[in-house]
Amino acid sequence: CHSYKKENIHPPTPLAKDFKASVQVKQVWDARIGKGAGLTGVRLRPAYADGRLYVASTDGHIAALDAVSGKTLWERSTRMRSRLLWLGRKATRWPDAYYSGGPVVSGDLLVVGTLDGHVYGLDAKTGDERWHAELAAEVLSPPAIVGDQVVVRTEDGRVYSLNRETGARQWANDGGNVPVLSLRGNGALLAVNGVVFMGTDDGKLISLRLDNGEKLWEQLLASGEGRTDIDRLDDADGDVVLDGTTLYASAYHGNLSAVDGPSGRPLWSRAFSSATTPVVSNNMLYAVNDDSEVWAFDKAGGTDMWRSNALKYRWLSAPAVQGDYTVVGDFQGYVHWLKTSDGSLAARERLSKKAIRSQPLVVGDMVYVEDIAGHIAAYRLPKTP
Amino acid sequence: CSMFHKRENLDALPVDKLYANAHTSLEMADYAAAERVYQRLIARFPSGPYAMQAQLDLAYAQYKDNQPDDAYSSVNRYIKNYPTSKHVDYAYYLRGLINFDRTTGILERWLGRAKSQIRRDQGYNLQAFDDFAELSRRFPDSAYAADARQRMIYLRNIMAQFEVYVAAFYLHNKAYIASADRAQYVVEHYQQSPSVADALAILAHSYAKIGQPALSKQIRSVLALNYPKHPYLKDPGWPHDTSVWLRAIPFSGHN
Amino acid sequence: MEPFVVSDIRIDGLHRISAGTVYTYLTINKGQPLTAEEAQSAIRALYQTKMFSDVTLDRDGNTLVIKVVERPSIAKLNLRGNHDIKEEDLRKGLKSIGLAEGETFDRLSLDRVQQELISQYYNRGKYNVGVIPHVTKLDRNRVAIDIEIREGKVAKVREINIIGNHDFTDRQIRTGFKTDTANLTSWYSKNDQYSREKLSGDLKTLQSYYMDRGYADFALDSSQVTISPDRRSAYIDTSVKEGEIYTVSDIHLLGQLRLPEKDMRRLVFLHNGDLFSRRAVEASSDAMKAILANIGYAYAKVTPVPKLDHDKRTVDLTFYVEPGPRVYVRRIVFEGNTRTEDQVLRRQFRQLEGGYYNQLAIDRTKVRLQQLGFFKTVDINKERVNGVDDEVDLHVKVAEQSAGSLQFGVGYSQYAGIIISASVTQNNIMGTGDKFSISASKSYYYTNANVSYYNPYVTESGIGLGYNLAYSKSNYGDTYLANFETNMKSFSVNMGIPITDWDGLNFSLGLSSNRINTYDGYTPQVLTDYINKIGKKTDHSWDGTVTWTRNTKNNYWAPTHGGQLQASITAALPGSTVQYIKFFGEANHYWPVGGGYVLYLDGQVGYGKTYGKDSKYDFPFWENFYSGGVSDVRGFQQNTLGPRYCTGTTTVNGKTVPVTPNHDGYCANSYYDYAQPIGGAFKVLGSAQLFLPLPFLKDINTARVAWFVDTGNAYATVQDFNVNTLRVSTGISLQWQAPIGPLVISFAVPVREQASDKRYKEQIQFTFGSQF
Amino acid sequence: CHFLYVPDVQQGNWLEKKDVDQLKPGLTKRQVLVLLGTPSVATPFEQDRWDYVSTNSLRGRKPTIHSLTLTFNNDILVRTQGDFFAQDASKALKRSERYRTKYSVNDEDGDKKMGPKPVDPNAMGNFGGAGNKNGSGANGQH
Repeated sequence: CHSYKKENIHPPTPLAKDFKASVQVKQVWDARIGKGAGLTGVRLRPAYADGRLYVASTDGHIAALDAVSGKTLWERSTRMRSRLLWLGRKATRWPDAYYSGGPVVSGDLLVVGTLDGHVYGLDAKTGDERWHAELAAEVLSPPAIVGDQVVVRTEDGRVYSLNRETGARQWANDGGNVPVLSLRGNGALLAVNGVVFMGTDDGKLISLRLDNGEKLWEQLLASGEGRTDIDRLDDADGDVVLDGTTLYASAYHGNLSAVDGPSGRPLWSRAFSSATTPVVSNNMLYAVNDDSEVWAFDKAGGTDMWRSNALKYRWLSAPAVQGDYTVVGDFQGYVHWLKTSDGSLAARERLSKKAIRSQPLVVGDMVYVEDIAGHIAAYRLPKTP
Repeated sequence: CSMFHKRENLDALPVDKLYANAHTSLEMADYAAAERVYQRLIARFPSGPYAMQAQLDLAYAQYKDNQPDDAYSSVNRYIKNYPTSKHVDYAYYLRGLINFDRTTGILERWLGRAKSQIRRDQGYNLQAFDDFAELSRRFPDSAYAADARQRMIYLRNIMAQFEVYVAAFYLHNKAYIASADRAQYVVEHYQQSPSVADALAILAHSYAKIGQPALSKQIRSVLALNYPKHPYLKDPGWPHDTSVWLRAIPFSGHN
Repeated sequence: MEPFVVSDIRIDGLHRISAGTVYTYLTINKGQPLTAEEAQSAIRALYQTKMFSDVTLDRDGNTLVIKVVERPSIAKLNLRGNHDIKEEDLRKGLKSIGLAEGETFDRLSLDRVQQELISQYYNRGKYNVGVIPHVTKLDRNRVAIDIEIREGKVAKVREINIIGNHDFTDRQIRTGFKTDTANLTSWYSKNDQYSREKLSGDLKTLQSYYMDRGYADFALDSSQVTISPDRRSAYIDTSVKEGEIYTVSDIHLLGQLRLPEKDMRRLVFLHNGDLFSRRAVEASSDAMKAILANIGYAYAKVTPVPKLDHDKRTVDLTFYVEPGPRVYVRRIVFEGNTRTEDQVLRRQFRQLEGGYYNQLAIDRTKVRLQQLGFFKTVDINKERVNGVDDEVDLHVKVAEQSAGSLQFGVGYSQYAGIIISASVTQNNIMGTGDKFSISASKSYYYTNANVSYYNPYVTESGIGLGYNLAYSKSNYGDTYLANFETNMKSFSVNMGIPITDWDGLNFSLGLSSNRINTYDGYTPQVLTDYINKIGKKTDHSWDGTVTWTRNTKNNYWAPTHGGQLQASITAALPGSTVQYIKFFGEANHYWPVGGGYVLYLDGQVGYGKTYGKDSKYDFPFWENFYSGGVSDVRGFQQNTLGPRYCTGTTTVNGKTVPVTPNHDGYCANSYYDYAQPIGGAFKVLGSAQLFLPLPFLKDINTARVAWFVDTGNAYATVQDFNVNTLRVSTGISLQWQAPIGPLVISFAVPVREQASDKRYKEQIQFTFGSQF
Repeated sequence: CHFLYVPDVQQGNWLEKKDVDQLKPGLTKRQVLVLLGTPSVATPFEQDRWDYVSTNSLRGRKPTIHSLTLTFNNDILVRTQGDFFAQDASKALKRSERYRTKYSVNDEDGDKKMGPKPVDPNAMGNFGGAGNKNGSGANGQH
């Protein structure tokens, strides 16, 4: 392991050896699909629809697993076009598509974006390709399927809307400007009743009309001044969370704020630098800041209820709520359960040796966690007594 | 010898002992040791009369230790920090001295070849000239001003001789317009220097060679008026190139 | 404070700085009224001196009281943890900002330094840098500053992604990039470390990759750099719009061409119908600018303007030529020649003062100055004469280096053993440009003394004259070579004449006498027979040599371009004991092959023959060519390749015949059981060297390491030449022009050799002090 | 003798025919300067006389001299006499072709200074003054 001192990063808090889990978590199944995100720094997240889990990886694998048993229903790996170079150098195997915009599924349409700017519409049942569209930049975040539209955002700040059946482009909004230096990854799009919400790379929460892509309103999440581009980093890379009609979003070096959906009026906002997605569960809001402390807020007023720094500087993923525990993954592949009441560590499992960066996916009483190397595992909490 | 008795730690000595120590090294011409001790003194006791005097002695030690660049920056710092000290005119004078005899190589100085200074890069001479000029402008009646003016005249003559040397070079290479330009440069910039006579001669010679007898006669008359005994007046071929045979003799110093 | 007449001025708070100093900078003096803004300007003036951290004016009756707080001075300044930026560069930078020991300390400049250092490290991709200055107060209003730098690691480039490229693959486009994802050579080439300059350079490479292949309206749509939250990985994504391929439809040249249009058109590297290429357009305008700079237009401008026709996909290209005024050179000023005389530099100049500006002549002069070997660097810059738009001064900055060596010492080379040598070689004696060397050296198998003087400019136009006196006594017996003794004294006069700007002829006439003694039974029989045939022990000869040299090398010590051709014929003129002709030819050349590698090829051939009345004898063996050794075919001992003979005689069917060595060089029943090499009348040498740009040698500017392949051999006569007896060896050699003189160390492995060579093989050879 | 190589000595003003034709009395010194450039010979003792002189001696032969003398009367051109040197540009190019090096003179590839440039203190951002570097034009073979 490499020394942190030399790298000027705060050393991660070591995990307590003698940790006794206060709740018995059971790993239901685990599987591996391709090599996951590898070194591309993309946050791949499985998608769930009627009992099926769809998983993609940047080296061209996409598969559907049975959510309960983890059995692979179908798996497609794009034709590995081997490229023989002159002088017989090792043929490098070139995947056709580097899936990066995490799969999203609605009905029988499965949409996934790739690193070379393509968007593929596949048949959710069999994985056959229905259509594919070509855009100008990387698709790093899961698109949103709403009505007969598929809304996709690319890394250069543009947002496109494609027809759900044919993939033809309906409108494109290239208003977003991306600073010279920004954080890797983008937040997912949230499309609901005619409006699309998203956090931009220059620290704003914007909403666009679904029919023509015009910007409705914009709310500043971070100020973004500073002398060097590092100080000016203020991406809002977490997804936008909708709870009722209020939106919750956070920005790096910015603040966590609640905004009224339709009007865009800010309800409350407090200084909280975070590049990951907050999560809402029965009037509580949980979020992880960039020092990897887990915070819990009262979603109405934004006052913080508790703060846990047991996992400080362990580069935590975005939190998810399962039952009355919040679930986070850390950079060494550990999955931690913290009590939602007081934030104390409740359970710890080890998925793999690789970092977990994407937000765990909670469905019913199961939580699905994926690490950057493509390992996926499902855990179930015991029935609450 | 001087190395060992420096053993007591320089960082412990009080300021007056330190200054005395440095001063004795300076007296014994052990300039490197003196320089080290002065630098420690300035660093440890930057305020007070000792520091001021140490800064000046440091510049002098470095100059004597044949480190012209360090000496130059030390003397500049003295002038900036202590513009009104009573030795500041000496500092200006020392600043001029540092660049004064910098172009003669060690060998030349030992061989005593005076000509060597007029044949090399005149940059340092120009710098020394300006430094002495500043001294005589700021402190016209200082003890050093008179000597500085003498040195300025010497430097100006050296620079004029350099220009004439280059003009003669172009003349012998049959580049008459180049020699005329250089000679004219001397006539326009160094009127008071004795080599203006040679310059006029070369100018007349060059004009004659480029088919301008009228101009050449005009220059000749000016030369005859001011320097009647100049060799060019009697022999239009002046200045003659050193003969090939003389140059063929090694170390004849004629080339 | 309302204005009042100042009767007296008092200054409080002075410790280090004298009152006199404050008065000089103060704008107020006694006896005149003090108004508000005068007070203000006085305060500003005092702040300007940067000696005070606080200045306040006060009034005590009619005396003006100036309260000052002196800024502390810096007693100690040290820097910790800086690896990327070298210590002395940092100190120089800090000094220029006013942060050095003894200077006054002000907080503002410390913050500026901190910001500057952080942005310097960000430029280098070290986004986790921490710069923490610690200021500790000391007594006597002094302060010690300790700047702690924690550099952290560089952000590694994990992914370079080009989107929208259909006609070329990512890999093709990225060949020219400086940034790359981590690969095997990354630890050395550091190409996987992100830095902004490297990236902007790469984006230009990407743009020109397309624009040079016809994509006239190629557009770099957007490029993003994203870093991971722990700032340790960087991802680079660019999206491009290739656009269509354009061909050139028509080319026009407008403006005053000053040259016939036909000549200028020859400099346009694009023709109607060609694919549009930006590099060709830029090359054409550079070539036109260069041609105009050769006829006086030093500030010529050539601007290419392409007009795209989108539907026919053609480009109509117009070059606007503005030559500007014809520029003359007014004065040529040399800077930095504190030891070399002005004339030594000026006589190399092909551009004269008063002549029109000729860039070719100036470039030629730069090469001539570099060929002298007196200067490390030569830079020629043109500067406008202010007030005049058609005159320019040339400033020639040279950095002198010692062009010779004063050498007393002990040298060592395996074959010559300990060499005690004393030599003074000075290529630029007292700055006059003359070459002078006097050397004497003694080793256990040769002693020699040599005095030589050469004045390259006896006449203005460059005729050179020189003398050479040499005495040498050597007995090769103690080495493995042929066992005979030579005792040679010679004197010669040589004259050099330039015949073109690049070529020179050198005529030399010399007198020499060479006493050879051979020892029966110890010296190879062939040699003793030869001496008996000649009948004389000492060979008096007076010989004339004509040498033609053509030197286009761009540097004396470590050339990277150009080469040298040399051919010399030496004849022992009639009246010498043995009349012979000796021809020696050498051709070599340097090519930079990119990436800092330089290829050097060298070929030598030597041929000797007797003529006239002595044509019945063989070529005299003491004038033989030798092969092998550190400056010849490396891997073999000095002078050991070529024909070898045994000592002693045997009788074969009645005739006494010299012993001949068997296949692996063993001589049956002769005094020495090995055959002694005696060289030959014909010699061939070929050598290929590849100079390697090793990082750790980059600072020593005259040290080079080369991988070499040598081949060559010596033959008794030219008829005996036979390709498969050529020896071949390869290896690594370090050549360093050290302050004490040239140093050569080589490690060689023979690749093609004969059995009889095995006793002469030599892996490591080195020599220093002798000109290689 | 022609065998010995002596570099050409080409000096003084090289004028264009069409510029000299535009000379007519009445021009001010400023206009003449714009037209013909600075005179190569302007004797210090006679302000009103400009000589556009050029000497041209190829390979050591006797120089051919042309001189165009302009006399002024307090800043107004009065008389022009003599001939001027107007060489054909491509002939001049052919003559200086002998100086052409086969490689670009300022190319530093493979040069020992090739290694990563050491940090030049004053090029370290705004620490000291910005170091300026203007090399002469590259003139290598294409």
